[in-house]
Amino acid sequence: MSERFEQGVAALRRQMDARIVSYFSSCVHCGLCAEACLFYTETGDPKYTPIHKLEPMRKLWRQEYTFWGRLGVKLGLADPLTEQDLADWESLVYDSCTLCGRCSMVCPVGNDIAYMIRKEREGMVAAGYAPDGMKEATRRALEIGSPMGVTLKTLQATLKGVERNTGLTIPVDVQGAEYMTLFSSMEVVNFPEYIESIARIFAAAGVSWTISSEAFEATNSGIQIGDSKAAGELVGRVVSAAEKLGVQYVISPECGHAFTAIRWEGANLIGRPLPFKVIHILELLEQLKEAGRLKLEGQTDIRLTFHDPCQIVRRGGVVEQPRQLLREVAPGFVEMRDHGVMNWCCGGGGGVSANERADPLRLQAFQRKKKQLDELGVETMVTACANCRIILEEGIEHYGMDVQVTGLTELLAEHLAGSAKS
Amino acid sequence: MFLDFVEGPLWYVAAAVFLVGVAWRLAAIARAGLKDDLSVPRTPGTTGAVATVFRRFLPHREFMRPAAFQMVAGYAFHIGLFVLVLFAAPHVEFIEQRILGFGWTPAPHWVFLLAANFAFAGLLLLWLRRMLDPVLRRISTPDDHIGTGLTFVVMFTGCMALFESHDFLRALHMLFVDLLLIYFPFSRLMHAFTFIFSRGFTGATMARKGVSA
Amino acid sequence: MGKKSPEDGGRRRRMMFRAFALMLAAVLLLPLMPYAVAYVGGITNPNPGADLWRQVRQREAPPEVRTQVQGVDTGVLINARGESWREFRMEQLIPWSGWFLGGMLVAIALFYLLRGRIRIDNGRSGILVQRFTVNQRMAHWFMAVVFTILGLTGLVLLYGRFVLIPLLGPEGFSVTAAACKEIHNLFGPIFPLAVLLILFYFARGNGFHWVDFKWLAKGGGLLGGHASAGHFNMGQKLWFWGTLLFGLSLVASGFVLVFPNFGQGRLIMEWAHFSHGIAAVLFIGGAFAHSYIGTLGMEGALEAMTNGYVDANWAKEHHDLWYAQMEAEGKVGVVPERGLSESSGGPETAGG
Amino acid sequence: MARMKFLCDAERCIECNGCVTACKNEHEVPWGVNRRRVVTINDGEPGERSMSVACMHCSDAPCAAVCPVDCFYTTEDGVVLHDKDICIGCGYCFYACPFGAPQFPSTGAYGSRGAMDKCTFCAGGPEPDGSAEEFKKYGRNRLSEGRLPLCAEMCSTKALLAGDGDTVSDIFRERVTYRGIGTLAWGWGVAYGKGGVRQSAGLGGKASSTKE
Repeated sequence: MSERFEQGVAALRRQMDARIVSYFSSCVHCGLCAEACLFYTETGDPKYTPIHKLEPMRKLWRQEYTFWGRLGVKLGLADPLTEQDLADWESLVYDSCTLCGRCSMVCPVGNDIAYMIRKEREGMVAAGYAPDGMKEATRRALEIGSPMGVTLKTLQATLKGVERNTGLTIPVDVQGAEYMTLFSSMEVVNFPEYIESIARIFAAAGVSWTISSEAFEATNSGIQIGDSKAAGELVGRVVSAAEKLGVQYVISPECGHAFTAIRWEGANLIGRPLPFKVIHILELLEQLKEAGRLKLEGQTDIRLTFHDPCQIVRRGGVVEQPRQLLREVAPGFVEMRDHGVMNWCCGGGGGVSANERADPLRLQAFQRKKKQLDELGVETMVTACANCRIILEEGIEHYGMDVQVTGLTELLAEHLAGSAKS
Repeated sequence: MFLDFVEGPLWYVAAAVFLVGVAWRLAAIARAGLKDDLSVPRTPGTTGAVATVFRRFLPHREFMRPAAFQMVAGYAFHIGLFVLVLFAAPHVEFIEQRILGFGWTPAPHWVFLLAANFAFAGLLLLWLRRMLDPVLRRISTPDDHIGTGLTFVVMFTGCMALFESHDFLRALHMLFVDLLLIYFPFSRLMHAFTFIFSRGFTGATMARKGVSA
Repeated sequence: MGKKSPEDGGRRRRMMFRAFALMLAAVLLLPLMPYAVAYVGGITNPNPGADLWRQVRQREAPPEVRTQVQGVDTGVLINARGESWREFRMEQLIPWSGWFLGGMLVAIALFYLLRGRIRIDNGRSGILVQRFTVNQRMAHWFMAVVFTILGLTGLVLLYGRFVLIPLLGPEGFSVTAAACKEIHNLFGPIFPLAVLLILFYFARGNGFHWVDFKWLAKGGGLLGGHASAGHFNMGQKLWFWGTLLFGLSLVASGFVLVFPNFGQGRLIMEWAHFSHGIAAVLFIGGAFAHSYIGTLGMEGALEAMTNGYVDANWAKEHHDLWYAQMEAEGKVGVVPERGLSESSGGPETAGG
Repeated sequence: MARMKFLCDAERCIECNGCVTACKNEHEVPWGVNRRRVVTINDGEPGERSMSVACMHCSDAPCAAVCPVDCFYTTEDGVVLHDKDICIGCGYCFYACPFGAPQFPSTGAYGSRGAMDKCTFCAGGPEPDGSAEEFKKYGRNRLSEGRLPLCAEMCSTKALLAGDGDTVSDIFRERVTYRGIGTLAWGWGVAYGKGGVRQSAGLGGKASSTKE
């Protein structure tokens, strides 16, 4: 037994809290979670049943928390958790789970399966069984500051472009600003429109905000790969930057897991309450609109739908805000059949997008979103997560569909009252 | 004397194993501990926990169709079993005389029949699906089959003893009841108790996030 | 009271009594002769109760009677049909059904000896075609389990007196029979659900076509050359419709018998018993043949009902028209749902 | 050997139900069970007849023939009895019996049929004669005490006769002989009637109408 494996088992054992023990005690193997998982519904392969992905962790639970398991392993009747199990399950745990949590919504005994997989990954990564793509991303995040390798320089270059396009000054390292914003690397690299949009909106709404040059990265690879230490380190950077600038709020951008990472796991990862409030950009925009500070004008008459980013909506609790904002500017807004907290994942969350070997499976799973879109027949899809957006665009291209994807914040910025662009 | 044994010593042993075992399993959950959630909640977790314990009795509207079979068969079985266990006349009598010292009105004959039929049909369908559906075949463990089988045998022998004229049949039923009680704490049957915790934990977490789970 | 006297002694005494009574009656009636003579053309001194008692004894239309005792059929003085029911059960149903079921088993055994197991002539191709969905298989096995439970318990009640009492003794058999009766009564009401599920999941494809009669003419391939068949052949179709027919008659008669507390009289119960017994025996006999051909009798047939897939060569040989259709629809060789075999093995590596 | 038989003289029975009451009281039969009943034919019409019916203790008992668990047996005295410990309450004896004698108490826990109950000719069951257990299951065992069934003993008109078939038939035969034709007192029709015997007896029918 390798030392790495021992570490993995130890890490896995540390995850066994009351929740997980009760979850495993309750599971009756009814198989309903399979029907909730897009990797199962789109492949028909029973190995993608969510609870089956937890087999290594279940084995450990069995041999430590159940009578028969203990006895069986001691007598050599039951097979204990082995390194081979971890090796066998690596692809199931990382390639075929986006931590979207749809299974957690349907479990009749109430098991939070996504939570369990998130915890199982702690053991997997400690034992060294994680996809190279995600390991690399985590390494880059720790060493460079961003999973995509975006450095301050890259940001500055992007910000320059943003300033040029908007004619606004982007506040960086402003002491005492009310809000500190974070971005996901993808926004910096692929969707600077987002940065332009919030700059315009904040300028129009008179929001006091800033970017920290020390911590501008919102994403947290540690969360995805399941490495609490790394995740804590990444959250810690944001916390210290925010403390330095003395901000009241930290804005989580249009990125799914980034919101979960700081809003719901952040305090737990650093072991103390956050010295600021975390607010999602959509929550903030909705508040601004309600307060009358965000004035919108004009409406788009195209039929469009909203793709719920799992980590923001189902796992983040920002359910109604995007819908209220959308209705302001798009009377043609229609919902997909399963939406809100029961939406279907794009297929690229939970680190799957950073895991190249999962691409074919992910594209297969995308058929679920394709069916939903075909059913509605819309040509525009709004979302609020840069990762979702990339995955959706890839899927749309792969299946040769004619659908445009746009960010919600951008859409709102286009309808900003007196906006130069509209 | 077979009856005396299964209703006497073995019954006390079984009941003790059941009680101690269930307590031990619940204690294991408590012992595993739970760290305080330091994040700022949107809505209180406690009310969410209670709400989810009840809300999960029905699937989400969007999930009604995929869950239709499990819901129909599952409820047929569970409600039927509930009525059988608590309201069958001999059970009420047993509870009154051997356990609580007081009883209640047993279910009338037709309710009993209906409950038994629902329970048998539901359990059989659920078990068959476990043996035939690829997903369930993949995730099922021996425990699932033993637990289901034992429950089936207990129900079956219970019905065999319905005529109430042969002590042997009553003893046979009691024997399997004792076995089931002894097996219970070490098996999936624990979900009868732990589902409250599972739903509660998930409900609390999700309520903190502002999502009704 | 006295000891049992020999049979002929009783008869002799009875005859003596009759003779004596006759003589006595003659002597006593003699004084009445004048009256009889006086009423020539009228009736000859009848017992006025005679008509009444004749009527009571009549099997067709017993007179209406009244009683203070409330209950089922308390107003029937003579249960005229009881005797014919007894004859049916004891002298027809039990012996004839015994011959029939035993004969079925013998016929199946002979068939096996003569024909042997029907093999897949061209061997297995390794290519699979889905034959039955999960729901169809569930409906089938649900019916199978309920049918077996009801059939076994029913047969115990039918033949137990002759077969099991010698083995178990009266007390032992009483325990068995009591248990069987309760199980039979309890599972009875589940049977309609099984029939409904069968109807719902198997009705499609069970309509009759011309090809089915050709199949029948060729004895399903036993008599002459290959017999074409669609998804179901004539034998299966007849079995399906037989299941419905027998099933419904069993359900209807069973409900009459299982709930004696709705005040239905013996007449209805006896009729229900006729149809219940006949349908059950025919159904069970059919089930013997069905189970044989589905398991031991034919290679490659059982898996259609266990994992839902059959070998392409099996399909070609037994259901060629269906196979051709599946082929045309591109449904042959579709990789089956994985995980058919193992329940807890390690997973195959994920795609990519 | 004696064969115990009941015989009810319909010409004497006055439908007082005394036999039914006596039986219920003597054997403490459960509610809903009537081992004996009195039926009346043509109730309220001229020619009405009543008779008391219970198990007739057939020589070739159909109930015993059809019983799936073979729980019936005939005693030395020709009384048809059954073993309630073996009976499964299937009801087949009730289908086969010409007289509707078998009764099924719905006192089981589920209101379903319990073990069959019927007239024992006051001869108890397979348990030891006169034991408490026998009484509980089958009622009083009078025969073992040398007494005849209470219903017959209580019959006020002595319509219901019980005892050795030979003796009973003797008594009946004697009655028939003395009674002459039916209920008609000797010579009634001649003395008061015009339309003949049947009409004067209040019996309509073909014979009298042709006479008219």
